[in-house]
Amino acid sequence: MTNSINELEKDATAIFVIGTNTTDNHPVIGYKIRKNVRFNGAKLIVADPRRIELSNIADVDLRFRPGTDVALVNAMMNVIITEGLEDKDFIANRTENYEELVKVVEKYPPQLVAQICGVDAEDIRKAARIYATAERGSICYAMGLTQHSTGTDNVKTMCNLALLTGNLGKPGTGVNPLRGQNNVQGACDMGALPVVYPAYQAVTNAEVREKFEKFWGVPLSPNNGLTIPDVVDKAHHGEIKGLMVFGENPMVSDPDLHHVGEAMDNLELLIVQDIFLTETAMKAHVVFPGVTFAEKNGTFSNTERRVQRVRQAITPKGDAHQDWQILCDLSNRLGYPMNYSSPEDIFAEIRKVTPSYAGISYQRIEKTGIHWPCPNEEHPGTPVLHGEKFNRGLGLFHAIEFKEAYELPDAEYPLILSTGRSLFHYHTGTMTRRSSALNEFMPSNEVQVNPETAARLDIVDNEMVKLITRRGYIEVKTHVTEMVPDGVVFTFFHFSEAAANVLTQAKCLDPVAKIPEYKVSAARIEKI
Amino acid sequence: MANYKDIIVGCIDKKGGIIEAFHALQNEFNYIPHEALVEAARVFGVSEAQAYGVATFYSYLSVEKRGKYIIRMCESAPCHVAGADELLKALESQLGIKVGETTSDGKFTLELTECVGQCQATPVITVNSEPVFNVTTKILPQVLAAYK
Amino acid sequence: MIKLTVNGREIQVPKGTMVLDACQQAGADVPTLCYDPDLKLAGSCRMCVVEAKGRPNLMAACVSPAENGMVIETESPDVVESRKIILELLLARHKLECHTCEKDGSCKLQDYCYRYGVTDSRYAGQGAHFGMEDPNPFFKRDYDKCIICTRCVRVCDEITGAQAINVKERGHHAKIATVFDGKLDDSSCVFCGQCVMVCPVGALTSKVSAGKGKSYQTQNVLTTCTYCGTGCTFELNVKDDHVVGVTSVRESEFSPVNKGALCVKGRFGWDFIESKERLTTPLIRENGELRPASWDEALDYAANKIKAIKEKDGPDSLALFSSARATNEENYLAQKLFRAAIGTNNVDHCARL
Amino acid sequence: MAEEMRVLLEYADKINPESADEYVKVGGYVGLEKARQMEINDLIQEVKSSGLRGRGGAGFNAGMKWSFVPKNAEIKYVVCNLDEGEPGTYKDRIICEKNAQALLEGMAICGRAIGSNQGYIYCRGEYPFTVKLLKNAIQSAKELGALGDFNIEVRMGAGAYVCGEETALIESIEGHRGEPRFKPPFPGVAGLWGVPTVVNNVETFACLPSILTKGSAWFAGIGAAKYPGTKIVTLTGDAVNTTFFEVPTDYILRDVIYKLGGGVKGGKKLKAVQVGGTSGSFIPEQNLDTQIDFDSMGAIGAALGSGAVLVLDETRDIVDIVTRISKFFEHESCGKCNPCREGTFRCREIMEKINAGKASQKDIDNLLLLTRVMQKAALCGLGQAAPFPIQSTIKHFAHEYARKIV
Repeated sequence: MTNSINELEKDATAIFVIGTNTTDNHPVIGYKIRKNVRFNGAKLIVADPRRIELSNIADVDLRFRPGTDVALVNAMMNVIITEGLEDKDFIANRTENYEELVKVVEKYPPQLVAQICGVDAEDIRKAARIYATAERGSICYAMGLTQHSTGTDNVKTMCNLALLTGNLGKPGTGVNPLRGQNNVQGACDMGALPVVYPAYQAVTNAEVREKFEKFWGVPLSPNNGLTIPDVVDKAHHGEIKGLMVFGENPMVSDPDLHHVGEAMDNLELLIVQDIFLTETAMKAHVVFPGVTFAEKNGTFSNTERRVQRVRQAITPKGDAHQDWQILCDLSNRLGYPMNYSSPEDIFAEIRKVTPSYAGISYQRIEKTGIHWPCPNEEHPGTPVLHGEKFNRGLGLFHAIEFKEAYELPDAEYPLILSTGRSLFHYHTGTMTRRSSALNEFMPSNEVQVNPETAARLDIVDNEMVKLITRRGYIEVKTHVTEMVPDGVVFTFFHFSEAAANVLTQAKCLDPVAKIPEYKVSAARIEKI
Repeated sequence: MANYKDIIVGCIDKKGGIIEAFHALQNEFNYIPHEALVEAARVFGVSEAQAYGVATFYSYLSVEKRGKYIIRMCESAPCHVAGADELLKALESQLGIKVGETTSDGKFTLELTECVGQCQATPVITVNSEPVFNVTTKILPQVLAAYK
Repeated sequence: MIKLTVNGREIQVPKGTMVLDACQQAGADVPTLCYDPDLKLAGSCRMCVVEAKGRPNLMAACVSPAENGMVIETESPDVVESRKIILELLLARHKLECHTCEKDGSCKLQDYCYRYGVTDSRYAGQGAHFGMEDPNPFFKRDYDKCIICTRCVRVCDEITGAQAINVKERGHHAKIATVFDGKLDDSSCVFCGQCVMVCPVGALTSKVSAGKGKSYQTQNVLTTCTYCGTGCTFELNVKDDHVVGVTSVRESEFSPVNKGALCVKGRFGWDFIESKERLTTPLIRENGELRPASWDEALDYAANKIKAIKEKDGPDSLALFSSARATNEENYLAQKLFRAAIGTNNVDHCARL
Repeated sequence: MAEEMRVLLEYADKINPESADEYVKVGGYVGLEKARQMEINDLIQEVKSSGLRGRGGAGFNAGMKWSFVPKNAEIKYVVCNLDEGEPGTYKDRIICEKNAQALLEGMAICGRAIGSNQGYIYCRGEYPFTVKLLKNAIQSAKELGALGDFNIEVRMGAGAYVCGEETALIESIEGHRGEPRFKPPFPGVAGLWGVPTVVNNVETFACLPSILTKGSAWFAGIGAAKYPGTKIVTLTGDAVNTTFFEVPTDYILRDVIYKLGGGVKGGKKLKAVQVGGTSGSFIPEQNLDTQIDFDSMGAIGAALGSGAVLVLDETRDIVDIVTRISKFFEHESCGKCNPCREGTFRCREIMEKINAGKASQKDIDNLLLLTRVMQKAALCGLGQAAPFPIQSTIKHFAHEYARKIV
C-alpha cells in the first residue's frame, strides 16, 4: 500500500474499492472502510462483478463483467478529463506522459464502455465524479484486479487514475493493494523474488550484485531467475531437477493442478519444509518439519509495510525445528556457513543490506511496528509514500488499451468462472482446514450460481454438480445466490478435494507479473 | 391485499419513519410479516436486527400473525378498579382463548393493554384500536357479536 | 479547565471531560459494566453512579460531563448501597456457576460482587430465562449470564459493522437477538468475536478455548496474526506450553492496526497449532513411501542431492519456492541460501496467488 | 369556588376542532399573528413572564426552556408530546378533540420563538382517531394559511408508556426503540436528529394562544402564583362524575372530588386519591385540602403529574391496586438501565407475594430498599417514579400491608 490502513478509517473522504471483497478477505480493513462510510460520511465506490458486502453501503455499485477493468477505469478517466475534473497542478508538476493518456482514454467514452462492461454509463460518470472531486480519494484493490492476464495493465490503470486526480502522497489517498498473506509484503521485501535481492535491488544490476557478493562473500548469478509458473513448466520439461518448497502448497494454490502435479512428479528432488503434510509434501523426497508462528520469533511486514514482531509462545512440537535453523543447517551442509544466534541476529544482517529496513530494530518495534522505508534509527517510518516525489522522479502515465481476457465463454463453456477466498478459510487450507471451528463451520467447497443461471441449468441450491473447464472438473455443491451475476460462477480455492485450481489455466499468464488469470475461465456446469 | 413493498414505499418521505411503515403494514395485515420487516429495514437504511428490535419494543406492533380483530383489554388502575379482572376472565372464556392467542377461525386475537386513555367509561376494551366503553360481562356477548 | 473535587481531592480537568475520567484522574476506581472506551456511551448499567453534592439523585459518571465546582463522592453510603443493589439485581437472574465459567477470574460481575461483598441476591425469584445457545462452532451465547449491557450490540454495529444483533422486546424480557431471534448463522454475523472480546461477563465465550484454561492460568504473548496481510496483533494464551486461545489487545500502542478487532480466523482459527496432524519429525521417501528420519539423515539426504544436481546440471536447475507465511528473517535466509550457497536466482514465492 | 374555569376548553363543543375557519371566528390565530410581530426576545420574555410551566410533569418554565435553544443553529424542531400514557389521563386527547387548532397555534408560536419551521406531534398509538383529527386540523390550517411556513407532521407511537419521556419520544420519532437518552445533552441543545429541539406537552402549547392574546399578566393572575393558569384534570375511579374538568391551579383537591366530581360513589367514604397518574403518590384523606398546583402537591410528597385523579373508596384494597400498578411498570420499563429493568420486575414480584399473603416484613424492607435505589439510580423518570406508589402507600397505608404479611 502507498498509504496506511488507518487512513481508510479516518482520512479518506472517498474510497474506490475494486476487485477486493474486503469484508471477507481483509475483514479488519473492511470494518474500517465501513465505519468511515457509515459514521464519517465517506463516499464509497465498489467495482466488482459480485455483489459484495460493501456494495450494500456503496454510493455507486459497478457490477461489471469480469476482465473489463481497464475499459471501466479508462471510461472513468474519460469522464474526468471531459468534465475538467483532473488535478491540473499535480499533472503539471508531478507527472509525465499525460498526453499519451489523454489520447488513449478518448477512445473510452462511458456510453461505449457501458456496453463492454455491462454497467450503466451514468454510474460510470457518477463514480468518476465522486472519486475525482473527493478531497482525499483512496483506491483499494486486491486479486480481483490483479489475477488477470492483463493484471499489470489493470494495476497501471489504477495508478493512472490516482495520478490524474492527484490522489497520491497525502493521508487518505493512494493506490492500495490489500495483500492476501500475512507476510507476502515481507517476502517480497526480502528478495524472495527471481529478479531482485532484498529491498528490490535488481540482480542484473552489476553494482548491486557486487555489493551483495562482497557482503555474502561469494560470486552471485547475474541472470534473472525463474518465476513459479516458469519453474513448474521447466520441471515439466525436465530442465528444473530439484525444487525446495518452503511453506507453500503449489499442489493446491497453483493454476492447472494436473500440470503442476506432473511437474512435481518429474523432479529428481523435492524438498518440502512445512508444518503439515500438505498436498505438496506428499510428493516430496524429503520433508523438514518446521514450526508455526506461535513457535517462532521474527517479524512480519503487513500490507501497509509495517514491520511487526512475531513472538514465540510455545516450544516447537515434537522434533520440529525452527525454520531459520533448518535453513542454516542445510546451508552449512552445502558448504556455505550460516551461523546466527537468533532471528534478531538475522534481522541485524537484513538491516545492513536492506536500506528501507535500516532504521528498524527489534527494540524499536517492541510495542508498535514501523512502516518502511525507515532509513535510520531516528526515522519515524513512512506511512505515506510518494509525498514529495516518486521513486523514479515524476509519475509516469501509461497509455493502456483494454484487452479481453484470454479465455472467454463460448457455446461449449458458456459461463465465466472466477475463483477466490472465503472469510472462513485461508489460502490452501493447510491451517484453517485443521482449525476445528473454521472447518466445522465450512467443511466443503461451493460454487456460487445466480438464480437465473441455476434455473437455466435446472439446478437448485445445495445440489452436487460438476464444474468443468477445459483443464478438468470438480464436484462441488451449489450455492444459489444473487451475489454473483447471471453467467458468472464463483468458487473457493481452499479445498484440495474440490480444488478450484484443477480448473484454472496456466497457459496465458500476465506477461510481466506472470500472474495467472484466476478471475476469468470459461466453464460449464453439469448435473450429476 | 396491497403489496407490502408499496405500503413501505408509501412511507419513504417520512424521515426515520419505519414505525409509520410498521403501522401501515399492520393496517393491512394486522401484523408485520417477516419479509415486510426485512424490506422496511432495507428501505429505511437500518439493519434487520435493528428493525426487529424496534418491532418487538412496542406493544402494539407484532411480528406474529394475528386475527382479524385484535381485542385489547385495558388492565390499568382505573379499569382494574372497575372490574377488569373479571371482564378478562369472561373474554377468555367466551373467546375460548388465553391472552396472546388467536381464535382458531382467525377472527379474534386477545391482548392486554395498558391505559388507552378512555377512563371516563371504564372498563374499556378496544377492537382494532376502536374503544368500546363500559363493557360489562353482561353486554360482552353482544359486543363481540358485532364483529363479523 | 474545570475544577472539581473527587473524594476530597481537588483536581482540574479539560472541559468536556466526563466525571468517570475525572474520578480516574483523582485516583478513584469507579466500577463500570456497560462503559467501553471504544464504543458509544450507553449510561445504562448504573454501576458507575456517584454522588454529586447538591443533586437529589446519583449520577452515572460515564455519561455526566464534569462541571466546575462539582463535589463528587465515589463510595458514599448511598453510592455503595446502590451498587450493591444493582449487583444483587443482576445476580438475581445470573446463572452462578463461577467454578466452571470460562470468565472466572476475568468477570466484572464477579469482581464487583467481591469488591462489595455481595454473596447472593435478596431479589432472587422467577424471571426470564432464555437459556443457551446458538449452534455455531465459534462462541457460546449463554443468555442466563447476560446482563444486557449492550456492549456486544454496540461493538457489532460500531466496530465490525455487521449489525447482526440488537435488543429485542423490552424491560425484563429484553434479550440480545438477531433478526427474528434466529441463529447467528442465519444473520449478518461474521463471527469476528468482537462481542466476545467486550462481554464483561461469561455470556459470550469462545468454544474453541472452552475448558482449556482460565485467564489467570495463562500467559499471554503478544504477536502478529498469521493469516491475511492486514497485520492484526493479538495475544496468544498459553497454558502448560500449549496455545489455548487468542485474546485481543486493545491499546493502540500494542495493536496499532486493529486496536483489538479481529476476524473469525484470527480469533477462532488458532488450534491448528495444536493439531495432532502436525509434522514432528523429518521424513524421507523410501520405496515410494515417506518414513520418519533423523534430522542428520534428512539434512544430509537433501544436501547431497542438491550438490549432485548442482554438479550435474548447474545451479539453475534448482529452484526455491519461499513462503509468504514465513518471517522476514526466514525469507531472507531462504533466498540467501539459494543465491549464495547454491548460486541461482530461481527464487520466488506465491505473491501472485 | 365550585366552578370550572375554561380557558383551553372555552369553545369546547361549540366549534369544530378540525376547522381553522371556525377557530378563527372565535378569535383563534390572533396570538400567532401577534407573536409574528414581536421581536423574538420579547416573545420569549412574554412567555416567561406569564409564568407558564410545562404541563407534562416536570413543571419547567416554558419560556425559560425556549431561551436555552441556541439561536445560531440552522435547523431546529418543535415537538409536541401527545403520548399521554399515564393511566387515568386523557386530557391531551380532550384538548385535541375540543380545541385542536389551539395546539397547532401554540406550536407555531413556539416555532416563531425558537426559529423553527418544522413541528412534530408525537401521538400515542392508542389514539389513531386523534391522529386523523390532527391531520385534518393541520390540513385545514394549511388551507387557510394560518400556520404560514410552519409545518407540522404527526407521528404515531405504538404502545410504549416510556415514550412520554421526551428523549425516548425523540428516539421513537427517529424510528428507534423508545429508550431514553442520558442527559445532558438536553433536547434543547441536541434533540431530534441531533439538533436543538423543544419538547412540550399538548396542554402547554394550548395555553400559548391565550397568553399572547390576553397578555402574560392576565395568565399570571390565574390560579396559583408560582404555577399560574388552569389545569385540566381527569377524574377516575370511585368518583360520581368520572369526567374531565378545567380548573384554576389554586383549586383544591377536595373540591375536585366533592364539588365537581360529586363525591364518592354510593356515598362511601374516601380512602385514598392517587394524583398524577399511575406514577403518582397515594394521598390520604387528611391531605385533600391541598391546591393542585405543582409546588403544593410537591410539598405533601406527591406530584401533580398529568393531573389525573384516581379516587378510591373505603372498600378498596390498596395493596391489590399497588400490585397492579407494579405490573404496569414492569410492562412499561424499556429495559435499558439495570435498576429499572430488574427493579420493576422484582417490585412486581414482591408486591404479588405481599398481595398473596405470602410475604414477611423482610420482603417489605427489601422492597423499600429496592425502591430507594431505583429512585436514586435509574436513568429516567420512569424508573425514578415507579417507586412512588409503593413508597407512599407503605407510608400512609402501612396497616393495609401489615394485614397481609405473615
